[in-house]
Amino acid sequence: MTGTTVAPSAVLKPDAVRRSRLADPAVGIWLAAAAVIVLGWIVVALAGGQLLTRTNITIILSNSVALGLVAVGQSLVILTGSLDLSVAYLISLGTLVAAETMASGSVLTAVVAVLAMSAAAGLANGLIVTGLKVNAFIATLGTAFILRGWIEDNYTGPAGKVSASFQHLGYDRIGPIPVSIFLLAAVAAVLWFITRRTRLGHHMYATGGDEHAARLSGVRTRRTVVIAHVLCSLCVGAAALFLAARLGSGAPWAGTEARYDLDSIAAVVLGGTALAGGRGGVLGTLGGVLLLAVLDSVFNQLSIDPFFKNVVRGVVIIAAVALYARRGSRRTA
Amino acid sequence: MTTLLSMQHVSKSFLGVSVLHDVSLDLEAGEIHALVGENGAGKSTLMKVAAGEHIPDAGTIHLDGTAHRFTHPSQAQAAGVGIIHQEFALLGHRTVAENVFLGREPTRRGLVDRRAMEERTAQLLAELGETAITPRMYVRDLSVARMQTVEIVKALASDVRVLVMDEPTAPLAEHEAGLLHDLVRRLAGRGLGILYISHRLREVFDLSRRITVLKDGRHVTTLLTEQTDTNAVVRAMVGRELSAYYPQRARPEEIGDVRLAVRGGGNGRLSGIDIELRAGEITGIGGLQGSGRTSLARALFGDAPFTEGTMTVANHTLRPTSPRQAIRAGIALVTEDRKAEGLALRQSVRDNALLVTRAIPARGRRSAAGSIGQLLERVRLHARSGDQQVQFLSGGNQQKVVIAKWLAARPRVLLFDEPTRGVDVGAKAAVHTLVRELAREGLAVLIISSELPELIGMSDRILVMADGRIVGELPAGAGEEDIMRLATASADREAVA
Amino acid sequence: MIRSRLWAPSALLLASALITSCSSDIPPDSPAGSKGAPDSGSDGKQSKFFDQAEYKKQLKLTRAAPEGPDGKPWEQMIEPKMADTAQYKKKGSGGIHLCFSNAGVFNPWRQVGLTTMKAEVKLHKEISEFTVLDAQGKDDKQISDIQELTGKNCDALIVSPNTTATLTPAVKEACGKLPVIVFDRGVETDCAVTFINPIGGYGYGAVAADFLIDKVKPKGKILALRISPGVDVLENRWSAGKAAFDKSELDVVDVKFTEGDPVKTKSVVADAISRHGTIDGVWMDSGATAVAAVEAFEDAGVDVPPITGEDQQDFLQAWKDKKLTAIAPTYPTFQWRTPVIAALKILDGKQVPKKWKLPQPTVTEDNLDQYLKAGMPPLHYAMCGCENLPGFPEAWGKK
Amino acid sequence: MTTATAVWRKRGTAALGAGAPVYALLAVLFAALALTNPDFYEPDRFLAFVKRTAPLVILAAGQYLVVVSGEFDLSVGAVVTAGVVVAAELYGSFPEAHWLVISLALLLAGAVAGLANGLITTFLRVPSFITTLGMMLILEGAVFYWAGGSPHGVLPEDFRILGRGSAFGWLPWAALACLAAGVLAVWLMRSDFGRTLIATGDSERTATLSGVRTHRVRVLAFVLSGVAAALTAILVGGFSGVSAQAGRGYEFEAITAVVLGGVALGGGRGSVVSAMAGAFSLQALFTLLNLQGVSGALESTVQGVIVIAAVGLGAANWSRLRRTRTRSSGGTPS
Repeated sequence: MTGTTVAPSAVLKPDAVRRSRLADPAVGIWLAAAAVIVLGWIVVALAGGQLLTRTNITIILSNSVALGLVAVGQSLVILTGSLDLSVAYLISLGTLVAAETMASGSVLTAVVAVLAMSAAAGLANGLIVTGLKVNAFIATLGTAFILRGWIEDNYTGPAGKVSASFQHLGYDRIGPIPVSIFLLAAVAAVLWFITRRTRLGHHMYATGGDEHAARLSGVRTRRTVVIAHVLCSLCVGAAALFLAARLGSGAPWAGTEARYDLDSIAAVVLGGTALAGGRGGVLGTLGGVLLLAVLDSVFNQLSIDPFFKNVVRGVVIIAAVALYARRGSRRTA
Repeated sequence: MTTLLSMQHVSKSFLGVSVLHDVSLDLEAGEIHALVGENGAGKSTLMKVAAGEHIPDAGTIHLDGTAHRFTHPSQAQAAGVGIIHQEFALLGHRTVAENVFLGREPTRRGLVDRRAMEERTAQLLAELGETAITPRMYVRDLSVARMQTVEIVKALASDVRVLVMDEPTAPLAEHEAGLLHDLVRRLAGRGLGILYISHRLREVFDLSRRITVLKDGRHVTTLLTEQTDTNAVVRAMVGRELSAYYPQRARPEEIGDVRLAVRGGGNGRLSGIDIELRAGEITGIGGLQGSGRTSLARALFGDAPFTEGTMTVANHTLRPTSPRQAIRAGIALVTEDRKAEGLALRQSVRDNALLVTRAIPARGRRSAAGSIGQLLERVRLHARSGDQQVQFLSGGNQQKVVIAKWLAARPRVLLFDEPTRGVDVGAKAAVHTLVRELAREGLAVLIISSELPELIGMSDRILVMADGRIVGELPAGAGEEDIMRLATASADREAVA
Repeated sequence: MIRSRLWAPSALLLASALITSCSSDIPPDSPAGSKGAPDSGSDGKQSKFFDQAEYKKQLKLTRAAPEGPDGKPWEQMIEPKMADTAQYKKKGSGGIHLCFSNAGVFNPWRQVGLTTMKAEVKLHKEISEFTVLDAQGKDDKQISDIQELTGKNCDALIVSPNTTATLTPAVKEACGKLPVIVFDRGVETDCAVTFINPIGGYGYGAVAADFLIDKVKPKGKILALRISPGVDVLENRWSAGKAAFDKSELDVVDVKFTEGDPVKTKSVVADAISRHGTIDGVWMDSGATAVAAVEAFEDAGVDVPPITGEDQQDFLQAWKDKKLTAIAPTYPTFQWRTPVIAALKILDGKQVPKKWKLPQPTVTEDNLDQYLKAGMPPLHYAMCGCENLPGFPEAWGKK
Repeated sequence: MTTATAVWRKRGTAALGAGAPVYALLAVLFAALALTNPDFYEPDRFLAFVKRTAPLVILAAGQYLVVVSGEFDLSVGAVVTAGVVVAAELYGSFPEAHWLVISLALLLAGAVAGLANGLITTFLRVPSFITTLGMMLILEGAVFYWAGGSPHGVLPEDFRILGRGSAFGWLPWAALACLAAGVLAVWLMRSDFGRTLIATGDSERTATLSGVRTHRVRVLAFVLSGVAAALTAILVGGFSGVSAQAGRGYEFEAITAVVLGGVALGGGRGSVVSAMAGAFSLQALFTLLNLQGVSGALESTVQGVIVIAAVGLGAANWSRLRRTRTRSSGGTPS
């Protein structure tokens, strides 16, 4: 599973560079999302509905926020060649901590507390993966179990109370645009910046691409992985804060019932990030999230059986990735 | 000359097994210092200690007289020690510039400065006279030789003063090796100290000022190149004279009828291939890297099949479109990249040796499974037992396992792509003898080699390739010059690849 | 040059646009919730869900006689305080558009309930459109769903909240726009026109516990099986049960979570038996895994002790076939009919109780046969009051 | 690779075979069980334990085949749930159906699901993590869509006998099934198929060039995993009857078990026996926690810690190997 073996093609293709830029999945997924919007609009219109009303746009966007925040964080970890299955429980715990701290203390302390806790969780994940050399899948699954036990042992239901001022994050909007979108945008922008413009970002791609090669080139691969995990968990913390603001209190199942763990991974891969790491980026992930949100809204409009939704989701995810595989092969062929 | 790098009394052991024992070595500015020794002699370990990839148990490392204790490659780099590994440390999905500056990205106001990165890369490439590579190309699109160049640029970019090169010419063809040699000399000319590991004694003698010989983790001797000769060095390496390097060639009566023939074979990379492989004969394929030698082997083996022309195997018309078909037809291919394509590294010797017969349980698998012992004996494999994982074997023994794997399948035609790459001198001879024996038993053998002495020494006749065609045939014992002349006749057109 | 000249005004324009269009869907004030205390095992202290007053009230209600038509428990109400609904009377004629935000159909109870509700809707010709949005158990989605429905010109909105606390803001928001009917789980606001639910968790838990206290000899070992922590309704059931047991002679030796998974249930019971030698009574906070528990005793070669379950078909069947000593307090699925009825009353300007308490019948030895209907699917809930609804029994899965 | 380093690496390996940690863990857990409640080893109690564990063991064996070939199968949980629901549905429609027919139908269905996983993963080159994740959504969705939310039929006794009943009155059929599956798996891994499967997981390229039909081999692994999941469904359905969430969480438990058994995610290393031992230790752990009366809530915490610790322990011994492995796959130009 580690690294990409460098397979040199005997004949150098001068246009390879340009084509590989064109074949960038990030572009593809946004086009796909656009297509889904258009198609959805038509279908819903035929069903006598209206997809792009003010409310729906608001809803589509605010539904993208939570998953979006988690997914962009997740894409960092996956880029670096790792994985995080503990996000769902971390969100739940985050909402609880947020709500409870706010019930007693100030909003600021709550935000700090949540982010601090998330960072700690991320640090733990990172250290277990790099230090104990436990496969990320198992390591984060383990931390997920640990968090779960902690939650179930300490909380018997919704707890805490989010101060009214903070709930603006969950409910305010500018025209049809929920303010929470700006939170997502800001976080995504920062992460995009980190991955593309900073050394850390380059090292993430390197570590994900070929851990050994990166290390030989003097990259502190372990440190990179740990940082990636911390950043991811911080995003999860942000998602938790948003959900807390939206739910008005902490909920022990806020993260798990929405399956944020698997959904975020799905969104990341949908966005064209290679599960093996080393390729992809934050922008694609956002596209993936939007696509899923639009699909959901369309299903709502057509009031499709919830069970059938899952079928479609599954098909979409597989089909998309299959498409990427084809592209990739055509490029390196 | 001033001493640049000095390693004194270095020892290193893993889990109590000593790999390096009290080895001392020093390197002067502007010196090319060759390091030779059989596989397992501890060359690589020593180099890795120098480059900060291993932390020595004992001993000191001085650079310009100041003591260092590296715990991570980046520290060694910062101190000015660069290393080029046999296996490239390159990222296929990143650009040349990104690779060159990996781990040392230049920054402006905390941000990576792509501009600077690409300009500097271009500049360095220009200095090396490398025009075909541009900083924005993806490494995955480059040829091996060019990757090698990128590796060197990578080292230079961190303006190292000591450059460690671990068998840099192993993947290169003669004339590319030639270019590399010039490059290395120029670097030395600039005052860099170069530690040069190689199995190719000839280039060692061409290049180096001094030669240090290691054996079983101990320092045997350090000789001034002009005051010694090949035999002396080989003696120091293996502790014995290697009298006859290559076994007897085939006598005419030993050469039988045609086992495999291609007429007008061609595909994306090959064209107009006419070739006949005869029982008992070893046919050598010469040519430059990328001239289509490997492509030919892969085509014959059905891995990258011919798309045109006719092919007959043992008088049956058959153009294999998959390795499986080829194997069924009695063709076997010993690939050049043993670790990635020849072996399942974490499986036992037995499992590897039986892989083919298990994949295709057709002819004589029972006996193969039963006679695994004889099989290993047959290839003179000194494996502790058939249960040992092949990743623990030396390069030579690994190669023997690969050969055993094919012998178990009872092939009629045996294709070797770089049969002795990364194999130490002692094992080389063994492999050569084995290959000749197989020919004597009536197999048709084809050998591709970048090492001209090996090619000439082993082949009963030599076909030279260029541009995906066979450009000429030479009789046994042809000179290196003849081969190079044919191979480079169209070298200018061969520039890409 | 040009760009710079254009920049300032356009920015101003944008800014002003934003300010003017800036708005908030946030409700006036926000919900309350309180710290979840560690879940208590069988020691004295009660979980945060225990509300002495409410507990007493419910016990009283269980004894009170419901008003309303006999044999139609879904139209009955206990100690109602009527609220005037004139302001909601639907002007003009034309079909009624009823909307329903469902927490989800993630368990058979909700399956039966939804089927029942849909059938109820069929009964009323005046309902021209019935829109259901399913939140698949996601609070966040249900909030959006409610927002979406309020924008769908529904005449009335029925909400079955996924969570008490977290849905409060959204429901408040909806209350401002149209008549809202909340049922099953409550929300922490009384802005809804009516809140429909059966007597509640305390009643359920108490009935079950009292049954065991009555049937099991003193000092008997009780095993309490719970689905999972944190679900308020279930927490109430347990805290009531616990309150009863604490007063009694019985000894609750184990409180275990089964996650509604029969496999886990069987393991838990089997382990409990081997750990405590014997188990003299089983208290369950819901019937989902009752049968599994019964089988666990059989498999262990032990007689099945007195056990409490729910009105789930498979349990009633086992009860009858195996002649168990059992009782099945219910959280009746017929409550899914009431919201539709209430909605029509409201839109007609008729009075409805502010808090519409439905009776909470219990299945006992005596009336077992009345509720056990042959051929119904194993996960069907008998207390659905759906026998005379259109499509019965096929729509409820009888094969 | 130097012969000297070879020596110490070999010792390292010999010291702890792939599965060693898991057997230690298993021994410790069983010892703990013996101490905390002695009659755990009374035949019927122990057999009950085996019966309860059988489904996970079979699931782990199937998962092993996929993992050792370098892939994942996250869909097994969904297959189990689907299996139980489908069985109930079928009985709802054909109450008189013979249990053998239904069982075979399930096994067939499992095989088909596995086949789909395999074909998508190999021929469409979709990472198996995604393929099976999608399959999970599809199966759960489709089955409940079909059943309208919850199954309609009852599982009759004759169908449930395999999961619940015992042969000769004392030996649970489940235990026999488990044993049979184990023997079959071991035989399979010694067969040509097994060896080529591991080789494929170790180095697909090498396998291909040695004439292995790697696609076919992998697909077969997925199919077998699907069948194992279906068999699990039969046992679970039999053990505890109709349920709408029979297989919930099984996918992670199975993978955890396999990894506990020292099988490397990524393929090419580990034995099926230790994978099944992993399943046993996992179930033993649950039982121990139950018998210790650990608060239901805390169980998962303990489980998480132990899993990480055990795997970490295993990993520590492999760290060196892992390095060489990354190197050999680290871009040797061909």
